[in-house]
Amino acid sequence: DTGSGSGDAGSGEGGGSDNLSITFLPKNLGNPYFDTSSEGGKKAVEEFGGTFAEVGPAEATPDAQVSYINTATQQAVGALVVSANDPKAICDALNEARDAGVKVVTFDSDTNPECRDLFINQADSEGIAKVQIDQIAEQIGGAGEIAVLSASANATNQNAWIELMKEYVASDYPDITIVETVYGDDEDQTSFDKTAALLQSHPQLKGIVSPTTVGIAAAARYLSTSDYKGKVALTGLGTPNQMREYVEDGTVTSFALWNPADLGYLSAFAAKALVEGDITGKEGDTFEAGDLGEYEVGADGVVLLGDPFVFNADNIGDFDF
Amino acid sequence: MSTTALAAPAPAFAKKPGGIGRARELGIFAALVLVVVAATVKNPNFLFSADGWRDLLLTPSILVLVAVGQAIVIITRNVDLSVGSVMGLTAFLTGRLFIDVPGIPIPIVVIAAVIFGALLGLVNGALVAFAKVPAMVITLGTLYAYRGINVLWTGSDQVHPSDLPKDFLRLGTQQILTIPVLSIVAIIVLALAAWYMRNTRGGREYYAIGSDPGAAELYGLKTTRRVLSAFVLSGALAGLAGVFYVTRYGSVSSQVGSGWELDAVGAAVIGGIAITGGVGSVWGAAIGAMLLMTINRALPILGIPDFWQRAVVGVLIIGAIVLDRLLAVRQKRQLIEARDES
Amino acid sequence: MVDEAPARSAPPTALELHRVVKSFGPVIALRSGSLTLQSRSIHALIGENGAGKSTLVKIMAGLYRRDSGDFRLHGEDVDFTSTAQSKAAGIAVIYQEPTLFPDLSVTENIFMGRQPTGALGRIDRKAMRTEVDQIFRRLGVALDPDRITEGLSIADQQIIEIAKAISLDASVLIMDEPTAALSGVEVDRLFAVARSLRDEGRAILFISHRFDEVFDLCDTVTVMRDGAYIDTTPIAETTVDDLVRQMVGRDVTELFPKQAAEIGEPLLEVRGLTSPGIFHDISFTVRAGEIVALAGLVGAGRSEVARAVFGVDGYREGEVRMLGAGVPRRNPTAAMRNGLALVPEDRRKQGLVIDASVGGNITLAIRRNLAKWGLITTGMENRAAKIWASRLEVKTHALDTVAATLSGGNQQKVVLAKWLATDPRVLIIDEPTRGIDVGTKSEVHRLLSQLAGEGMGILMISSELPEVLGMADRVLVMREGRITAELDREDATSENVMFAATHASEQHA
Amino acid sequence: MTTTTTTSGVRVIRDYDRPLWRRILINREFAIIGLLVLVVIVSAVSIRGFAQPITVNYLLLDVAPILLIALPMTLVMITGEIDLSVGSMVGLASVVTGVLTESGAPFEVAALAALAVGVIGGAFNGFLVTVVGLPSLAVTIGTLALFRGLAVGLLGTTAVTDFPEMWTALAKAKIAGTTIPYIVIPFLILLAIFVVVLHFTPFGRGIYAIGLSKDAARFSGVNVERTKFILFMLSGVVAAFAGIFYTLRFGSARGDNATGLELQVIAAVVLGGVSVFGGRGHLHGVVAAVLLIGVLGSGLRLAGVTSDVINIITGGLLIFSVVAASILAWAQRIRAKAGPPLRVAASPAP
Ligand SMILES: Nc1ncnc2c1ncn2[C@@H]1O[C@H](COP(=O)(O)OP(=O)(O)OP(=O)(O)O)[C@@H](O)[C@H]1O
Ligand SMILES: Nc1ncnc2c1ncn2[C@@H]1O[C@H](COP(=O)(O)OP(=O)(O)OP(=O)(O)O)[C@@H](O)[C@H]1O
Ligand SMILES: [Mg+2]
Ligand SMILES: [Mg+2]
Repeated sequence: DTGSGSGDAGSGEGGGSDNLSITFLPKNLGNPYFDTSSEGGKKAVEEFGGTFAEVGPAEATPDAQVSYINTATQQAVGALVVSANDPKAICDALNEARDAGVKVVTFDSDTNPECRDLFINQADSEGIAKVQIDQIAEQIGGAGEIAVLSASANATNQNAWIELMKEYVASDYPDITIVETVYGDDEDQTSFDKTAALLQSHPQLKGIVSPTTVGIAAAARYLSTSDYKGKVALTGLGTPNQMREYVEDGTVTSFALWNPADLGYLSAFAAKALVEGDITGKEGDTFEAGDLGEYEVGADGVVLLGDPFVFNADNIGDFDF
Repeated sequence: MSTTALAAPAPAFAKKPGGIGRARELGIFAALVLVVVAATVKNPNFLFSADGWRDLLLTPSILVLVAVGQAIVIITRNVDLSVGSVMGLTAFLTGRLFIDVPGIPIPIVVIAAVIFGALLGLVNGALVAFAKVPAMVITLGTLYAYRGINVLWTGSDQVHPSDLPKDFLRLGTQQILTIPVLSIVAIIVLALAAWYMRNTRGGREYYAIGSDPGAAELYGLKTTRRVLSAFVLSGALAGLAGVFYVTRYGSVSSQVGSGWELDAVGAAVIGGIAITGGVGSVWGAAIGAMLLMTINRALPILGIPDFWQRAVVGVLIIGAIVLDRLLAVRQKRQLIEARDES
Repeated sequence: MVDEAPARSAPPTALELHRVVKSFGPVIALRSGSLTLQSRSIHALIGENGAGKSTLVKIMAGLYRRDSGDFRLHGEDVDFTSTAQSKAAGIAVIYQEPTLFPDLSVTENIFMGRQPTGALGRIDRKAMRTEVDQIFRRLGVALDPDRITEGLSIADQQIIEIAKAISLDASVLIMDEPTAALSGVEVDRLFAVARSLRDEGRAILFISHRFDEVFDLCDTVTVMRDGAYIDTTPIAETTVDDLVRQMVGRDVTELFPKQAAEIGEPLLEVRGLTSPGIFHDISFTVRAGEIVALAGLVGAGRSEVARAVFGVDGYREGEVRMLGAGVPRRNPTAAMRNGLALVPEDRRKQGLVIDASVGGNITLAIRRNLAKWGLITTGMENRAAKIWASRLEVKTHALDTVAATLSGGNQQKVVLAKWLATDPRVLIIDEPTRGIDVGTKSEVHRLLSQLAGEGMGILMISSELPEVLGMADRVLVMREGRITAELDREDATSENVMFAATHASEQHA
Repeated sequence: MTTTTTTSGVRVIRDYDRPLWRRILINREFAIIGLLVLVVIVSAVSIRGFAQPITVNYLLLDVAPILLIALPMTLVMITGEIDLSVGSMVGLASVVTGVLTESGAPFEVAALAALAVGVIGGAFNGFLVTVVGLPSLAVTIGTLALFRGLAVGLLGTTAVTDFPEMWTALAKAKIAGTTIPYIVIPFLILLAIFVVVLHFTPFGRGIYAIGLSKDAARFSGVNVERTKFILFMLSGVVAAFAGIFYTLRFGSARGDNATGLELQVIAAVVLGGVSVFGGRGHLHGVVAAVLLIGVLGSGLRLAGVTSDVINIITGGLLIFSVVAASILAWAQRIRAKAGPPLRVAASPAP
């Protein structure tokens, strides 16, 4: 039963409905990271014959997301795949959607666990924190001042990672100090100017970690045009297309990321499994995710995509997203 | 004889019209110097490192362009809230041209972006000038509409630095005698605009229209054409700013320039342009723009925590206009009281 | 009677309007306006407020387009669609209300749009300056050409308008009540200039409500009534009475109908009022039933005193008392509560909310008293407004008509209505009859007299000496911010007033 | 009422130039309300999922902050001023509520404190505009940054999410038997108050007079400064109230709450027929305009239209709303073949 699942099930009950209309709601539109994840989701939905839609606000705010969640509820879509702008603020709206029979999958950035059926985690937070710190430590020789350039001050996932990074640095790299965390609000220009300010206010700075794709690209752009190029290390989470230039010109040695397309792809299949009643989000449930194979639901309804992947000059040519 | 009314020569009390205006710009300029000095004392790199010096000049250039256009529009007693959106669209156009027309010469792209910006400004200007409706409403409308078109057009096709010619990207940081090229362009534009506004009929007519639109009509000035041209100019400068943005920041999302309208208006107002039109100079607006951007960069240096920076910017904006006002009031009172001595 | 303007023999016809019609929506401003201006001649245009004089001017200026009728300039049919066209065709206009750019300098105001330019279109400031100095010398004006026009008195603004028109070097010069805000010396200089322009061969149209000026200056006079041409006669062949009859359609009684009134207790007492740079040590008393005139030169600071007394402006020292009770400073509401009212000098900007309705304007000052339980409705306003509008015979289409569309005289009546509605004990009235026609003027004077007779105290600021002498029980003369003389009705002769107004200034200068 | 009678020679002046029906038909508010009704009907018929009771709930919750803030904004704009700091005030009030609640204060106390912050913030704007005499556009661009900066500074990266269940539930609760949220009740009360104040009190008459001519208002005994001061304070306190509602509705106090709300409010107020030059406008037009923008957005989202297109439509509507009158006048002129319009009226500042 495919294709026709566009949502005739106006009052879709929970459990085994076949309403395969799946709506992706990223943090905001026009963000290359989410463009890629939505493409992955679309690919998956087309594979299993559902209807795909992507909606979202222009700016990454929770209130704007709520309007879209409400709309999805009114439309009685089969499942909603969300990257949360706030763990709490969109909770009630999501629960209302679930009460109306919409399955809710979060990806990339989670809400509180009680507001969704599943969270598709790109990589576990410890792993993400660890891989970034390990790289910067390697690049600066295990000692010195580093700073963090984050997204917005309230970004759930970034804040969690930064906390874990601090802990990891404290325990494993006593010679490294994180001197400051600044927020570029996931805007090119703000991130760019904050980088410049960081470099000036901390003359001893050895490295910058930017756990956001917008931030790392802006920081790389600034570094590549400044005297600090090659002197201050930069790593974090970025997409190969954005970073190719800087890896090739030597501004950046390596950075990490999972494949956002895979993340979207997996999220779509998880949504399908929920809609069709194959899984309920309990720990131990397993489901088939097309090309990616089989996945198991872990504690708290979290599904782990895999380990982050480290890109460097040797392998970046193999990727195009 | 019936009506022998009373009369005497009107009192002549001399006050230079430029006096107050120039003092205003000086005050803002002093504030700018103060910020730079404070930041440099705290951290000499702010001024005395190659990057610091370059950024000091480079960072404000983009806003200077937008603020100059905005200033001219405000002087005609209008306002252009769409500049941020215009900038976003032209920035994306710049990127697209390089991607879609491989090998396209840079000057052609610059000209195309400026013309595109001017066209967007023309839409604003035509609506305001012909329909004779408040500019604030029209440009608030195009602020939304242009941004919407931008998001629609961009879709998921962002522009990355790797899409752009190296020569073009290099322009963003290139320096001549340590002065960044972009700053030189901005200064030339500023000087031309300032000269035009001060020394030509056209420039003075902008002031006249803003000072009293009704009187301008009675004088037989070409109000419609002037208002139109102010918006076209503002659009064109925002277009140029869009190109600047791309060379400087390298990547273009659909949100380029969002929120810049308030910065541009803020810069003009801080620089002594009266929001009611007819008063101020583009120099003032440019200094206002430099002050805003420099404060933003100086605060982290001065050790103001990231989160409080916006609050400090707010205080400084308010401080600047309050100070300006107090000085103006005092000067005016002195002028009046000086009559007693005369 | 309503017929063509008789063609004059000798000088060539410069400009000709014939049966021009202009209406604004339901309002017919001009039913049949005709006018013929000869070169080398000064032509007067007179008529009651609202007769359509200014409308005719604006049609000549290209500001309005006529609905029908002929308009010929130097024998050719013309149809201006903008003021720029009329200017280019050689018509210079001084509008009834000064229209200057407040933020620009006097010089720029005079030359805006036609500044002399040099290379690259650069404005030649020096040439501009030289020409201004020349014009100002000719007009005998001592105004700083570099100051901005913001804050200039209406008189100074009017002078700039005149300078502007003269500098245009036009073949037709139209002046719509240029003297309304001027007095003596300026008027004389203006007339001298006008005569020399005439002798150079230009055609001049002069609009005024002051007959002595018309007879003094003009060669021919055209009378209008109710939007229509009535008659044109050489000035030598007519008299004031004839003109008045043609204007009003009836005889007008005595111009200054001063009634004897019982002078009672002191109402308004001003003691030692000082505001540095503006006025000093101003003290006077206004008693019940008394009309006190505040005379003086233009710029003497009379309006400023009025504004300070009423609380619109502050003052540094001194006090204002009404009926023995102190009036707080800088608080017009309190002044109103104490029985003060002020009809200000600039009716378009200060007297009226010009874009609001006639009804709204009349009831604005009494809105609090009108309210029941703190609430007010349009119905309540209209009822109150109607009483006063009818009493003062305001000519308006309806109460919701926008005040801006009324003629100057009717606007003044609306302002008067508004303040009389507050039932004041003391009425301060600044230039009560500026720009008001004879008929209305005598009505206003009668009204003031009558109000004084009923026990109201009136402080009247006026630049018209006959008005001052005709109306006042007592005359205060101000010079450069100080009261220099206080004259009783018997002592108040034009010589005495003039002496007090100018005397010390000669020592000073 | 609209007859011209002549009794004993005295001319009786009519109250109105035009009959009642023409005055209603040609006014701006009528057009907006008509458009609102039209959009509701068209959406209900043609967009699936629109004609259901829950739509009302979502719609009202979404527009509630804008509705609330638009009330004082209308008054402020009629005096010819503007308050761009309202969005930031929503954020600041939200943060103040959050910070105090988190530090152990009862929610009620925290909310009162937030309202107090609203009063103070509004008074600050009012002080700068009236006492110091600065243009409100400039002042509130400054406080837009200041209030937002304080909000972000106070809370940093955290978001306070711990609010009493009772209050968060109330913020979203529906009035028994309907899908109408409770927030409508305080809104209606405020609306009633503002309508009476603006349209039926001497104070309201003063507000219009100030907008049309500050000088003439002052000469007529209108206390221009006090009036504006009060309005800015009202604007602050209502924005703070909206901030508390906002916090409760999302159960989350964040420094960046309601960023950019000011332009949405102003767009709605202007669409509702309030002149940015001051002196003109009515509350019913503004309320209709807020609802119109809300319904359009909700309908278009349901129809699968993306946010960019909604922005384009909102912007276009705003432009059309002011240009329409000119187009109409122009068309009429063409038909009447009359000369150009009057060109004397001077327009004040933007
Ligand atoms: N723009 C307008 N809209 C509507 N009515 C107007 C307009 N301008 C003038 N009128 C009306 O046309 C008539 C003639 O006005 P006009 O200003 O020409 O009179 P006037 O003779 O100059 O009077 P005054 O001596 O008072 O200046 C008046 O009834 C006036 O109300
Ligand atoms: N001593 C002075 N020196 C210079 N300017 C002055 C002086 N006194 C008054 N002025 C200015 O002259 C102008 C006229 O003042 P004001 O209106 O009080 O005079 P007035 O006596 O009422 O004259 P008018 O007949 O024009 O109403 C004002 O702009 C005032 O600021
Ligand atoms: Mg007239
Ligand atoms: Mg005066």
